[in-house]
Amino acid sequence: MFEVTGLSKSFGGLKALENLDISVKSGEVMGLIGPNGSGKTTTINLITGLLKADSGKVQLDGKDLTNKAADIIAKLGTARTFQNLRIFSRQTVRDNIRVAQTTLCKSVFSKFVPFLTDEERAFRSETDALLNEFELSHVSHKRAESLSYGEKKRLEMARALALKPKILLLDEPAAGMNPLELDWLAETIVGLKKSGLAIILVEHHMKLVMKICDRITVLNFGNKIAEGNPKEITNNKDVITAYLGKDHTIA
Amino acid sequence: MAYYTALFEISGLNILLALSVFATLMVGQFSLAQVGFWSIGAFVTAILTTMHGMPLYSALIISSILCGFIGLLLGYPCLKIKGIYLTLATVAFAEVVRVFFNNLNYQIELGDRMIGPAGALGFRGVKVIAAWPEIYLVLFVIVLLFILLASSRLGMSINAVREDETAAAAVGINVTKIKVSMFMFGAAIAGAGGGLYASYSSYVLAENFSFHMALVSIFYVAVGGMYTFSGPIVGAVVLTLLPEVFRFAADYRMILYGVVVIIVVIVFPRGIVDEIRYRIEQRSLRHDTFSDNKTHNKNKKLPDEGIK
Amino acid sequence: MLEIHNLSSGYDNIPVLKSLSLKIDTGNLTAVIGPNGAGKSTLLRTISGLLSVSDGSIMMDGIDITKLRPDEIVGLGIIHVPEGRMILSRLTVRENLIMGSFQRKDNFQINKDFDKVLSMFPILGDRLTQLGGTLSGGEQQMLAIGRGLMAKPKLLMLDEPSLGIAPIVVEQIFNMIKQIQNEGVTILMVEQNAAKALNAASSAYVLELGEIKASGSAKSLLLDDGIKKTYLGL
Amino acid sequence: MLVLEYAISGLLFGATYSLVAIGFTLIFGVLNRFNIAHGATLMVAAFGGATISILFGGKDSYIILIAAFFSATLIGAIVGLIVRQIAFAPLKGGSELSPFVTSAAMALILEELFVNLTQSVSIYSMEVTEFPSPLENLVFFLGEIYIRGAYLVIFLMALIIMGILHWWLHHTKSGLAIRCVEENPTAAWLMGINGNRVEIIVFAVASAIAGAAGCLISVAYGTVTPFLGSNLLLVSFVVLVLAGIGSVRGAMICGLLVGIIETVTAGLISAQTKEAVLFIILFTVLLVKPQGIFATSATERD
Repeated sequence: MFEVTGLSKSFGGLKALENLDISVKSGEVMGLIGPNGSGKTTTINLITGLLKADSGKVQLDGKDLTNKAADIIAKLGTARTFQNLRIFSRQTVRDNIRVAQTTLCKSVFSKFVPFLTDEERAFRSETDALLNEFELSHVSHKRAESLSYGEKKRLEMARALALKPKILLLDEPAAGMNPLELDWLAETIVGLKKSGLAIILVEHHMKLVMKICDRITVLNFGNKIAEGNPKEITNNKDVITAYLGKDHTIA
Repeated sequence: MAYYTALFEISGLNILLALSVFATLMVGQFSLAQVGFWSIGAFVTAILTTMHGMPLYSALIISSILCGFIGLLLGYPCLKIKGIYLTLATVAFAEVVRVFFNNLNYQIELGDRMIGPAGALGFRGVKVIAAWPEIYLVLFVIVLLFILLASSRLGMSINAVREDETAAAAVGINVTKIKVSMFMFGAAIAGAGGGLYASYSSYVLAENFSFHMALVSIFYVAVGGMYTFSGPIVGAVVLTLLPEVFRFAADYRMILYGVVVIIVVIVFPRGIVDEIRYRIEQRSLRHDTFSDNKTHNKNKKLPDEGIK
Repeated sequence: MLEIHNLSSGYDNIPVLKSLSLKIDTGNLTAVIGPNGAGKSTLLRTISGLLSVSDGSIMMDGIDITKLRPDEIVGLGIIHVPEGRMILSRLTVRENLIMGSFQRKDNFQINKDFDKVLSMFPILGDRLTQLGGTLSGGEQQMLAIGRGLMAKPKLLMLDEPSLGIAPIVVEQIFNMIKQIQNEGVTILMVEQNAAKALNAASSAYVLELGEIKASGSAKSLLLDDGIKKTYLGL
Repeated sequence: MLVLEYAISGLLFGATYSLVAIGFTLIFGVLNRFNIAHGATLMVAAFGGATISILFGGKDSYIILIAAFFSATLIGAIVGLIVRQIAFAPLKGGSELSPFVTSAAMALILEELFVNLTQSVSIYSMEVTEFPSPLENLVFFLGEIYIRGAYLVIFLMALIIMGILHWWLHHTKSGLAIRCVEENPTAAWLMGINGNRVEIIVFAVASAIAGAAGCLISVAYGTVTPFLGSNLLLVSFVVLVLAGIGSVRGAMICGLLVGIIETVTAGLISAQTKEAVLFIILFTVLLVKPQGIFATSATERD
């Protein structure tokens, strides 16, 4: 169970996020939507430790994550992707995934020495499995910078999963994807959800959000203005106003 | 023969300097402090071996540990400083070290004469106990460490930190620890290198470890390559031999040297080794669908900030 | 006035606009609406030359501007008031406005335009010696538009003029935009606030994922159910 | 009393540090890159000035001195443009290391060139080349305080240059364009400002100022050496950090401050300590307030 309570953040005088509560169970996809500047990415950055919250709490299975360092939060089971792709572009695809496994190393040997220990063997098969699942096996030896945009997006997700997280935060995974890739993305997210992962999905692509989210939280100007299942959200007056503007003249 | 041996030895020393710059650059820190550590290593080793009769390797180990520790003291606060400011802080450090040793008077009577650092006159008569075998033994050990780094998960983490600190932290890498460790590692290499230099050259003068030398140490890395450790090695060797090749130009050979550095950096922006490696990779990717030919002609004219 | 034909562009390897065509008539207020991430800002950045075109062409009054530099495009009278306003915070309000007329040489006319901008946005007149960074969001938006007007635009491109601004001020700004149009300036406006934009515009395009989903007169789009679908993903 | 005398001559001489640092900071502001060859540019210009003075008997003539000053300024601008063309223009993207290295190599080339020239050209001398000027023996007394005429002149000249620069940056369109590019290159392009042209103008102006500073400094010293520039470069690092990189106004004030600190420590303690004191200050400021002590929130850059 992943829980955020009373999370607030302001930059200068501007309140970027006010008193946000969200909770996600394992095996659930929570959509986080809202117009530009509504505080979605701020939320993700607060949860993952890139920003320090002014107040509020973040908990994962009872463990407190609030304002911990980003690497500690990652180790405790929170993985994320970024709005603007942040893969390690000079490293190979395989190494991008392997680097994420480093935190899981129990033996010092796997960290410092490139010998093939049992642990290393286990990691290797996990890497292969991830490469397979994300259709990256054929490019596993290539530097990540040479991948196509869609492949890079997949690699970023695979890397996040290599951490074996309990909760996955996806920041606009659909941006720039073509329809085929979108279908693949929807399928993958649903698959991950079925495997018991909790997922928070920040996304502009509403069709995708409505299709795969169990629940949706809508932010506007840093405040939660609605929460509910896709149907409830699309019929919510406040949400329509937030998205389309004040005059309700649009059919 | 002696001439070639000397070249070989100086190349080895310069490789150590280059590797020490590279070690900090591996985590994206662009440091001009290595000359300062080099200077500390040189004086400390000279004092230990010449004035206190310590064997070479013990003195080298003490020098590197000391430099590593100073690197820790310097590296921690420097984490707060980024980019160009960090570079300036490292310049300041190196300059303070230079001024310190330029004013250090610590002499003891040994036999019939006074020996030790004599302020601006430097330290004359350092015991000469290092030649190519010692230099290359130390170099071998350090290169071995780099090889281990390059193929281990730790090395991957280091590369990750260099490429994107935020993303590195997001996959659970302790960025602070890695950056400080690499800063220490670089300092320790310089400490050993400086010690070897002192024991090789017999005369240590603080003025020699100047801003000018710091710039040259950066040349090694920029010319050789800044992504894999073989780069700085190649760079140091090339730039050590270059003035010798240009002997025909007599007094103007250092100008030619400068010209070559500029040309190499323009033609091989990643450094010789990494640029060649990169081009080979690109060639093998040529058949891919990538829109290389559609590079953004307009963006090129814009400053970096223009295209976010 | 402006004709875009099969335009594709984006950032690095990320394609954003996909073979997009549109046309802006002289004197019109054209709105481009669409949800976040549709490529609206990318469209403006491409027209103004900040982003390069990977395919297609942009013609302004019969001149091909596809490969021109941003400053050359400004010289042709296409003025882009960017998203986030990009007020120069270390320059005073007066300096910001003056720099809007950077390429103009007709000093007499510049002074007249300066007075005109101040009469349109009187609040700026009170703030002339303040640094740009000290203005409120609404004031900055007015300054950004005022700065654009100082360039004597033929085509004024506004990127999200309502973003992050209090509703009352948004009202004011939209009135100003109408007034600017009435004075003969062609306007291309990109807006997330679809209802506001469609009420102000004469014609409009709906953008989604870098492609045009619908176009026509603003009135007809206001009555179109498809827009709501585009925005809310029904 | 002695302290006051040191402080005054430090203040007067410090104005040249301000000039050097201003040029450096202007280039950084627009390019976001350090021009390591800035010091070497200054040195070449100073040699240019010295040459005019030596050839035309500048020892007694103020007119020759003025001619030397303007030639140095012009030479500075030309060398600056050459540096830009060779060390900055050909670099596309790439790492931040590249322009650092190319400009440092440029500095090396210029220095070596003049080391050789001083050895082979007869009007120069191998160690230190003289810069004859009529100001050498000019001395004023302010009560009991001794002030060198040369210092007073360079101070006034520096103030005039800074005054003109300040006026240009704040009251002309071309000057304002530079401040626009400095703050937000994208906004500047959208206002119709050609960023590339601004870059060229900035290089020319900043290097011209460096040339002027080089001439003033070597007039004050009475000599010029090929290594004049690299020492001043290090001093201008200190000025820059105190001022906050990119802040022209800060550089003006901090140059004077550094001049005072330097002369007072050198006078009261020793010439050796002055460098240490400066760099310890530099280091401390970087750790405590990396954006510079004179930086306001509006001038902070990331």
